Amino acid sequence: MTEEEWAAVRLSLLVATTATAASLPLGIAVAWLLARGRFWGKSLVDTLVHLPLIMPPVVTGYLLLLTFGRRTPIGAFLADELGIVLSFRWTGAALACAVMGFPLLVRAVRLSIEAVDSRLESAAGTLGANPLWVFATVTLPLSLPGVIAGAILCFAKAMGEFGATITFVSNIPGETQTLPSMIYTLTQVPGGDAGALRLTLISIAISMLALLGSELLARRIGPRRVAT
Amino acid sequence: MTEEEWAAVRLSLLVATTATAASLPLGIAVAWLLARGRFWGKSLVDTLVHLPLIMPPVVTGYLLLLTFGRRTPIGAFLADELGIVLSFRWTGAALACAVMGFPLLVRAVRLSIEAVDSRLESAAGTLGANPLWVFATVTLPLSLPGVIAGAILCFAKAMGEFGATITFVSNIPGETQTLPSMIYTLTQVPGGDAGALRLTLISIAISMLALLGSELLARRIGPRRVAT
Amino acid sequence: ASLKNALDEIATAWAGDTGKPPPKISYAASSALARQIEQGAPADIFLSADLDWMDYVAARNLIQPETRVNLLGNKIVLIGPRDSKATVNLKAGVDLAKVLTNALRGGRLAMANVDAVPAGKYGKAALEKLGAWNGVKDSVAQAENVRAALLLVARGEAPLGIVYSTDAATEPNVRVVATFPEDSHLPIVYPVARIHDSRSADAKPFLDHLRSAKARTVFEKQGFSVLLRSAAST
Amino acid sequence: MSFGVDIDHVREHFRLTARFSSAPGLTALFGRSGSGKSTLVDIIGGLIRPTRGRVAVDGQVLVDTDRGIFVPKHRRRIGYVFQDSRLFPHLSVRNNLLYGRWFAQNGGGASGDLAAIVELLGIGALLDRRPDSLSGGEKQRVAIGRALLAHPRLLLMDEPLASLDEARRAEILPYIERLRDEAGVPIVYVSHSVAEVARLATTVVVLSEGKVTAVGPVLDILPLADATDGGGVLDATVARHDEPFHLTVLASAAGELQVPQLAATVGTHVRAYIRARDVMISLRPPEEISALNVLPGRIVAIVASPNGAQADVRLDCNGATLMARLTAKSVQRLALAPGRPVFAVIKSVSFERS
Amino acid sequence: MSFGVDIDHVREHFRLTARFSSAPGLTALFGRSGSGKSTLVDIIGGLIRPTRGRVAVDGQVLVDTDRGIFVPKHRRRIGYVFQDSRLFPHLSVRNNLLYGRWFAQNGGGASGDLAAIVELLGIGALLDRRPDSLSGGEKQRVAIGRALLAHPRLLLMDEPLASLDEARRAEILPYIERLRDEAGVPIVYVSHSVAEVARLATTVVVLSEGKVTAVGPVLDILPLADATDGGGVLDATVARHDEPFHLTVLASAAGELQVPQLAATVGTHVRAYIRARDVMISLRPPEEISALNVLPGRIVAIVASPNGAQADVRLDCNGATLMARLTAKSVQRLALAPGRPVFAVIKSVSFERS
Ligand SMILES: Nc1ncnc2c1ncn2[C@@H]1O[C@H](COP(=O)(O)OP(=O)(O)OP(=O)(O)O)[C@@H](O)[C@H]1O
Ligand SMILES: Nc1ncnc2c1ncn2[C@@H]1O[C@H](COP(=O)(O)OP(=O)(O)OP(=O)(O)O)[C@@H](O)[C@H]1O
Ligand SMILES: [Mg+2]
Ligand SMILES: [Mg+2]
Repeated sequence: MTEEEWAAVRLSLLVATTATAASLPLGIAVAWLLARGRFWGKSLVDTLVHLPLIMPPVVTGYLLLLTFGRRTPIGAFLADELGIVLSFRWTGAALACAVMGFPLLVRAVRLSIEAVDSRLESAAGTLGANPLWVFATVTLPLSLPGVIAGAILCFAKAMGEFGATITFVSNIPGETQTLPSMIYTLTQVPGGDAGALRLTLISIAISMLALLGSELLARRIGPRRVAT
Repeated sequence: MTEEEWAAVRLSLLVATTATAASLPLGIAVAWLLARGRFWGKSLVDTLVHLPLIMPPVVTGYLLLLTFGRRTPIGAFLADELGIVLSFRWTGAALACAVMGFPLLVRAVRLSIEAVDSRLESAAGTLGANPLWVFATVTLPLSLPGVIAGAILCFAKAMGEFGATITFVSNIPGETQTLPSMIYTLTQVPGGDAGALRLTLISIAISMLALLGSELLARRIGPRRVAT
Repeated sequence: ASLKNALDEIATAWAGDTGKPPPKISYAASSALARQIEQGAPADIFLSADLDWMDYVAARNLIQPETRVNLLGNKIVLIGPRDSKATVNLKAGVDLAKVLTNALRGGRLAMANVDAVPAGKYGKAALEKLGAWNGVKDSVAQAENVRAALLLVARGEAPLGIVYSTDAATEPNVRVVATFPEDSHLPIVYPVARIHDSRSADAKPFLDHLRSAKARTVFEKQGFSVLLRSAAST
Repeated sequence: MSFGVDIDHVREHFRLTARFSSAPGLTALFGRSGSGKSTLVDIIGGLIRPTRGRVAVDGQVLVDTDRGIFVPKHRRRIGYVFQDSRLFPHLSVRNNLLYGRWFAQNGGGASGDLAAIVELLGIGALLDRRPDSLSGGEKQRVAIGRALLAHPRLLLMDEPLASLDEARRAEILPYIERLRDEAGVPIVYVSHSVAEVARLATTVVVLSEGKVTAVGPVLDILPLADATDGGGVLDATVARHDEPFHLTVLASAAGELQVPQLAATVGTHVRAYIRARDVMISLRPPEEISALNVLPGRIVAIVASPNGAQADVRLDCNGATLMARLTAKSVQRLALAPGRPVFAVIKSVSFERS
Repeated sequence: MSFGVDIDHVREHFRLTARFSSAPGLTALFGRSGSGKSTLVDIIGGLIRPTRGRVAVDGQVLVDTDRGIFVPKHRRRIGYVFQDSRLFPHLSVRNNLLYGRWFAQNGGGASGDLAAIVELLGIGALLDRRPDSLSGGEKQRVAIGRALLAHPRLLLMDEPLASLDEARRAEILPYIERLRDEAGVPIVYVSHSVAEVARLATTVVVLSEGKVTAVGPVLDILPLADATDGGGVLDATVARHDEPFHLTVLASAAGELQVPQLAATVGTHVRAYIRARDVMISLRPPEEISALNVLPGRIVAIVASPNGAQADVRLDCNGATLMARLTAKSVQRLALAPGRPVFAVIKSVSFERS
């Protein structure tokens, strides 16, 4: 591998991991809201979450650019007040991947939360746990299969995402050129196919490792889930 | 809306519905295999299923072309023996969307199948149902939330997919120009933003309707799932 | 992105010669790049694959107009799969639409997107000029980009396609059936300009270097023609 | 420690109307399957919000729909043994047992500590196991332990001993008695076993199709509670122990009773449940018979069973009520009639406290 | 209809070794919580594949690890009432009940049809409901119905009546007896209730910590099965009915017994379970006492309880064995000793068949 390819691999790993880790808490919270909440506008939230799936990635990337670009109020606020610069940084790539993976994450977690036996939650309540504790000690642990599935989907998506990323933060080697951007670029270049293939295989290998890890994890916690 | 836009909307609906409907049976079968099967090479199947997520869509489209193109053995067989022509047809677009949505479908269904209480399955067995019947009368109905979630994810993905589609079957108005292809094209043209936005909103509206429908469906079957 | 091979080589050589860090080159669709520049991308130089998106940024005062030049030129060609027997004479006068339709034998004419992608736009203009567009437009399969169109022909999906000669030259599975006359479409040019907010001191030297003889050899090796003549904005 | 319920709860197929108050101690809910016992317990526990009404325990209002009061379940400090055990499948038995402890305000409390409860329930070997690998009775015992270890101020037990063997029940029952008497924890107890209810209950509430059909002290209610096995309850105190024979002599209004030895010290107040079917009636004191207890009394009433095959004879033994279930043939043969003086003959071993 | 089990099953924390054969009829599994009853039933039902061994029912080999035979559960034609009810949550009660029918080869069979079962179990009002809206006992009844309606050739019942009230049990028990006797369905029955086992069982298998500690006909085993309530079982035939008093007179080896009226016709073979604690011993026939049954016999053995408080007196009443549980005091007072002729006094109402 060339130095540039290595950089892309490292960057993709960083971006995918960050995107997955960063979207997990919010994803779990939103999944819980959608699974258990009864509030006005729930369908709207639901649609909003699914948007990145429904819209062509380019549109998502474009909207991200319009929302978080450094000239926008939000982008300026993040940059000036919190020191978080997103545009044309790997952080922006992570944001794009997180957004693209979000619907997958939320759906998986939500599905698992909905499958949790609410009788166990009330049992925890009778033992003195307030709703937050019930969530942390019963609902969430019992939804772990969904959290794992959601995380792996999000990670895989982040490993393959480029449409929104390239539109939002461009394709700058070492900074925002992730594996898929690089693969895409190579497919656009005469004679780039071999390189694209090699990088695709690398990307698949990484994701396969992540998948294997998640399967092992799921197997370890698996049999504990049936309510008794 | 122009006639061309209408055509794209109709086509997208057709493609997304076909893709979802066609991939459901296989998706459920694969999900069941992954959830309950113990066989050599399971991780491989798992990775294979996730591939369309991991690879940039262009690569997926490229591979589809290499596999189902009319000069390939499979493509020739499908065309000559079964009369199914994929290249430059909406059927090819549906195939591309189905492939792209497949990992999402499988994960959701698998998650739900894994959550089914196996004690109920053995109870069905004692009552005389063979494994296939157990699956059809107990496992599958109890996994319906996952099937619904998977179908809606697949549908939403199909409504937004264009990378693999355009690579595989190009962008022929009335035949393979789906909404996202059209939106994408508009974003590539200076001044096309307004049109892109309008079409995006239409696409979102359609998906929102589908989402609402799925939520209603899920609510109807929802409370029946807890094992007692 | 069709410029990647050439630009990478030039950049590396330039960095080697000058001892400066190699410039970071972001390859993406001209449309995406233009929008990113609009949103304050920290770029110094914009090399566009067509005039429209360069005009787009120029109209928004995002470039330094005096630095804009049409750097490169290219040609579009009609191609077929390697084993194609098609012969087409691209000349005005003959009923080109009929010739093409015959050559397609019910297949598709692969082109890059005719509204958005430069190669597609040039191809469409050329076919219009040659009086064939209306006859063949229903047979056109518009690919996302010129590489995808090339792929469709290379895989035998489409019996004919229109791509850049630079692309056709590198794909062994296609054969150039005919080259479009230069006057059948607007000149195919790749304009380059320095971004208005550019800060890097290296931008100017690199921009100059792109126009050097050394760079010229590299571009020409990849099949581009180099248009040294600097042009004012159209 | 008293207990007041006045609620209405309407469900699609079922309506529960319950209004009663009960004395400190253990309130037993008694009734056939589907009569609304679990629903009532769920309302007291805060798992169900009643359509209308008021629940107060120990002076504290838990629910009052009129005043908009609803104390959420996690603030009620209850320990609930569910009819289905509801163990947390992702936690080990030990962590299931300790779950309530995280939230209990006082570290050590009324219900003793882990070791004692584990010992009582015989679940020491299970501590590191997962609930899904337990047998039915083992799950039940862990569920009991979990509720007890939450140091509840109110204990709700819905058929807690249903799937346990006799020997295990005999070990757990005294513990529940101690909770009731020594720790003074109010307990709501659902059971289909008359013996259990008679032994434990202070107040009995009889439910039938969602309505309270009888409520009151166990001594008054129990003969009514279950037509298939009426009985009487005698309040008594421990008079002395007959060590050589492992007997305890109880003094009651009806006279002295010899029962299998009790652990209680002399003077302790105890309660003897005497099932109607265990009581024989003799016209004169029997001789040379193994039964040790012969109580003189007078017939108050004779209630024939619906088909006339049997009769429940209500005796007044010096103010205490005893029930004897006889065949109609015996009633006729002995010419029993209200007012007639007779002797109740009861075997010592037939006392539930064996 | 006979039944042979010879298996070893090893689990992480538990090892089950069972080897027994049982007569046609109902085989009761008896043992404390965690002793392996459900595990054994699961093995017979094909839910667990034993580590080693052989199970044969009615001549058909269901499992034989040596010969590699394992009939899958759906081919065993069983009806299994699980300890947890395991109703299908997505199906209505009706469809739960009918589930097994889809697969039963014969449309109408041994277990009668839906209407009769629904009537028996009192679940008519529940047919269109979902299982999750049923009470504990209602679920249990539906689970029983589902198993019966599968027209099983082998019925497995794991504590089927545990959460039912006495009245409901009294309705269901005769039905199980009919299945056993008339339809000849072999039944494996787990219960903690001695009374149920005594009434139903042909063969009793006592399990303790994964081992079979006793096995044999109910008449031999039951006094051993549960130390807290031994008893005897008398085989008898219906001699005549005493219609006016709603009594039935049974003829047994031990003599005539008057019991509450039975539905059985004269000549029918029945079984009377007499709990040790319900038997009094008298040195001469008592007079003017309500108890109707006085059986002469001879003391065979007197077994003191471990602490010496009580004694189980084994009587030979003309070949039949009766047990009487007395206090040590009574034994001494009456100077009871093996060989001594005595009279067993038993109330008619104490018979379980009431
Ligand atoms: N799935 C399992 N995995 C591991 N051990 C188990 C499993 N199920 C039961 N056991 C253990 O096997 C032993 C026997 O369990 P089993 O369920 O057969 O008991 P049981 O006699 O039915 O008891 P109960 O009367 O409490 O239902 C118990 O010690 C139990 O802990
Ligand atoms: N979740 C529910 N939704 C609707 N109806 C219910 C629900 N739970 C119970 N019921 C109905 O309410 C009535 C009372 O149920 P409940 O569980 O209180 O009975 P129970 O007295 O506890 O009976 P059991 O002794 O069988 O447990 C029953 O008719 C039952 O069918
Ligand atoms: Mg209940
Ligand atoms: Mg069991």
